[in-house]
Amino acid sequence: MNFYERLMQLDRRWIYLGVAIAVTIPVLAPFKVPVYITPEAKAVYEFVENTKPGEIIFLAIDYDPNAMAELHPMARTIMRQSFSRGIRLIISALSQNGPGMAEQLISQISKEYNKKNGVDYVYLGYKPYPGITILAMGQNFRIPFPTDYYGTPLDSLPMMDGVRNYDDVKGIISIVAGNIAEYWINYANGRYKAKVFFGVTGVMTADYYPFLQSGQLFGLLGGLKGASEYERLAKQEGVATEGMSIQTVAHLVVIAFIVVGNIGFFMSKKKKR
Amino acid sequence: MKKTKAVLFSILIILFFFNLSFPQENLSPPPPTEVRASDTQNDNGHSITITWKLSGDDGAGKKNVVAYEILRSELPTGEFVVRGMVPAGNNTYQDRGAKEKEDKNYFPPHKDFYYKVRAKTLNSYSESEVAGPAQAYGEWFHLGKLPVFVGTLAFTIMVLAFISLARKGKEFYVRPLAGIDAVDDAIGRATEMGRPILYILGLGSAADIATIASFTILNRIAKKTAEHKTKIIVPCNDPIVMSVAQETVKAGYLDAGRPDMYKEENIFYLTSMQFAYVAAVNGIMLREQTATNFYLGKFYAESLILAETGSVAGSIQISGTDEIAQIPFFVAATDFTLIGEELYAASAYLGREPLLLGALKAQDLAKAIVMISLASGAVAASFHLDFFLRLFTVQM
Amino acid sequence: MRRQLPILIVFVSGVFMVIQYFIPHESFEFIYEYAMDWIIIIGIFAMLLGLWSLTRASVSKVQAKAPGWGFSVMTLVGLATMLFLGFYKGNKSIAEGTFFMDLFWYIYTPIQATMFSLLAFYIASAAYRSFRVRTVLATILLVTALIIMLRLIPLGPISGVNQWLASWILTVPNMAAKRAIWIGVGLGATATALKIIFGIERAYMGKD
Amino acid sequence: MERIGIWIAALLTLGIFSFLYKDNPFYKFCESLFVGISAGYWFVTTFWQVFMPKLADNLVAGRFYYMIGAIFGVLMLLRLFPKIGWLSRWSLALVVGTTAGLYFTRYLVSNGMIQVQNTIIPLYVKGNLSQTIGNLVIVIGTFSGLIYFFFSKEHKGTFGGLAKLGIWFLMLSFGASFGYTVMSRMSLLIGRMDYLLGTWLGLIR
Repeated sequence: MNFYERLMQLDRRWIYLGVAIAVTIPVLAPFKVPVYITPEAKAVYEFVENTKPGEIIFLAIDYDPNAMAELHPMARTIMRQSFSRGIRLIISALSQNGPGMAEQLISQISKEYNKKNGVDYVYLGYKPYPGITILAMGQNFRIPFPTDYYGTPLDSLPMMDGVRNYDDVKGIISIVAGNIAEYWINYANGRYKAKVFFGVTGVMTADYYPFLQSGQLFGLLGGLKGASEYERLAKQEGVATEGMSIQTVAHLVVIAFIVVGNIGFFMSKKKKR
Repeated sequence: MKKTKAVLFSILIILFFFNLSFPQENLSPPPPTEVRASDTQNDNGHSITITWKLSGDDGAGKKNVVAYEILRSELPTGEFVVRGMVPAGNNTYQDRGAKEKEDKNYFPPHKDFYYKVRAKTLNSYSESEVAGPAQAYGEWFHLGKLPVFVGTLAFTIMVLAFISLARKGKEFYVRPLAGIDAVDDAIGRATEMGRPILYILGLGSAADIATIASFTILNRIAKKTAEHKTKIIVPCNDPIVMSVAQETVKAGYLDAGRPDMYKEENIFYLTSMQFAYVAAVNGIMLREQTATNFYLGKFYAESLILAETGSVAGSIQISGTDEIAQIPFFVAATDFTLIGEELYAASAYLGREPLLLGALKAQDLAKAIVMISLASGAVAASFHLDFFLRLFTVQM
Repeated sequence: MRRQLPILIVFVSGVFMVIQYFIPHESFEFIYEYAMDWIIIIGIFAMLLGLWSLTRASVSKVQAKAPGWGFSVMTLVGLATMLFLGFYKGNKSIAEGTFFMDLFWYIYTPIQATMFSLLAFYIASAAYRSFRVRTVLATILLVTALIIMLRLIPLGPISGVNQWLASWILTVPNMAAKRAIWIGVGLGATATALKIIFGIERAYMGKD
Repeated sequence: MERIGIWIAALLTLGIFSFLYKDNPFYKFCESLFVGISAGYWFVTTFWQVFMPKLADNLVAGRFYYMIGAIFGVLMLLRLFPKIGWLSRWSLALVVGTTAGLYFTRYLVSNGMIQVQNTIIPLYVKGNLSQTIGNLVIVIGTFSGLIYFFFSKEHKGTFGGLAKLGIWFLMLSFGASFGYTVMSRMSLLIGRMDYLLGTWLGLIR
């Protein structure tokens, strides 16, 4: 095997090592890169910014610890922005392994802003079959969630007085990983005409662009980049902004491996001729 | 603009309380006229729609009307209760309620209601004549969904027509699909190597259409493995899927005339949690040294973990999913991929059953209709004719 | 009885669900809501089948002293521990701060997140392995992937152009292709649903 | 407790990563523990969060319609007894039939009609060249992509040419999605590295 053929058939463990180094070094020695802000991220920010104090936004935390790295910064920034502006939140967690994680986040941030459960926010928790749950909430939140996450009947929470379904909230922001997103579009927007915004994982972003254009979706945060854009907009630079600089290095490494593979491929083909 | 709205809203709230102490002033605006109350169309029967003609001072005249309040009573002369409020400029309101009798906001159907609309300015208001009686009732057909209804009927008829043609013995041509042609080779390879075949149905439930399509493929593949006396392993991530997979594989062995070779313990449940399932399947691939891996059904992020581990193990891999986000990874990391609709077509291809091929033909016809509509619709839209667009517009 | 009745149930429930889509009346809405709940309930009962299968497979491996049977013991221990901790204090067993949740946070969550993060390595190795200028199709795949990845990298003067190109690819040709797949999947899935409802596709029912 | 927990979590994390080098007992240990714990977690949480409120509470409240669901659920369990196992097909039939009906209209509307509706766009937008080109590309791409999915006609001649164009569009889209996903996958790994280097070893902050 000559040098170029070897370039073509690197043991994949070298690639793994390259990736590991690429994400470790910048973690230990952080630096910052500029962020370009997209209009669809701005749409989410402005929706929250234009919601008046006292009004309600439905925040769906539809991901589990798997997607925490990308989506937690979004949920955190949006919650902080909402609470600091006096906006009230109804929060659900429709991903099976998400409710515990969502609960931690809620209790942490509500403490920061001294917000009360049942008055400033309501945490509904989890129900299986997200599609059906989302459909049912369009009728009445009380159908899938007779009680909140902590077992208190919704009717005895002051904030839920007169709040029945999507008609009674300004809009829905779903921070979502996986196919639950489809249900929000098909059911909450499709069947009940609710205004839906998404924060999605990077992998999903491209899939949801069409919905922006078709008017089924009103704003979109895509992956860590979307989260870092949002942190910039809300002036809460944090984890996501830092993460973006590591991304740059990691992308360079992946590109480098692709280039190496192709040089090997190209040169060994040339030699054979 | 948005600031003005905010100011108006706060004014409305103040006004609401203010009114209690100063109910009337002589500067009241002209009242809304032509108030009509009628059942809301296309609903479940717990809502009445009220429409009116704007007050003369709304957008015209003194331009001081800020909102309309909608009031309801059970008697024309009875006590009217405020049901809702809309900002000036609006001339309709849907008075909606819950369908459960226990609910506080229950809206009884088939009961007479009377409505008034109140035009409000900053410090006065005027009321319309009483409209009604109106009753709420549920409709038995949703007119806005008529295009879907037509589509449903047309598509059903097409599918049934082609199936009955197929039943009468008409044969349909289908073009070759690389992924399908590879199936036989892949099974043959496993047989030669004396190693098992791994079949993954994905993370879908037994109710997902992609999973059901995969069951049919599993059935055909199980038949072939039975003929070749090759072991097939089917780890499942949903108990119902596992039960169905057992039945399906058993049926395949029965079709091949080898029911004795069927081993239920090879079709088993692991866990319903995505990554725990993947961790275990990874282990199976490397430890059982599977020669051929099939990934057909609903797949999420795990697609690439499975495909890369399979490639480390040196297995031939055939994949297929209708989950658009995962197709790129299968395309990059497996040997053959059934893209989207091809997964649904695969069962017909593998079985060569005339009935299923007939349905495939119906799909193609529907596709042709869609394409013609697309092309002519786009041309029509270029000339600002929205006729085609309306054909496909569904009101929910 | 064994074959016909299930096919009839499929037909009736399938046709009902299609019809109810067009009927807003509440009497249909009620049945629809009940049907949805029944399906959830069936799913809950079926969980026992899953646990049974997992337990039986692990126990028989241990009994047979099959290779790696010790690992099956670990599975059983993990399962039994969670079941015990999840029930012994009634519905308070799974509140935050219980040992049950500790196991979730310190065992389940880290393994889960790590399994998921393996994708970072795999996406790099898959890209290295398959993105070669071998054929026209592979080249298209490679070039678009590169353009999209480069959007995160400061490229100086061409950064703006690349950013624009990346978002054009994502919103225009990418969308066109996805629509084609969506429509195809739509037709394939509806046709399959019809075949299920009419009992033409019934491999999932098994045979006697 | 927390310190011990973090140590366990970190060791398990390393155990899973060790699989990248090769399959080994450490990974096998993590894997088998993970399967057991996750199956137990799933059963327990579904029991408390779904079974109790959905079935038990409703039955206690006298809503006996829920009994029908329970009966079908019990039928499902009869699979465990080979002689009467066929009864479980009734439950299966209910699940499959109901969702097939539900998905039928869902796919028809969301994947069919709405996508078609969105693709009926003017091919010529006056005074807006970029939108004109964009719309043209979308219509052509969708059209040729659909041609690729034709099963009952051979890909030959003009038809074959269009099908080829269609598969080019598909590949372009796959490449784009792949490239776009790299970032989210890297951030998952960054999250784990943060845990190992930060939470566990305390090397950062």
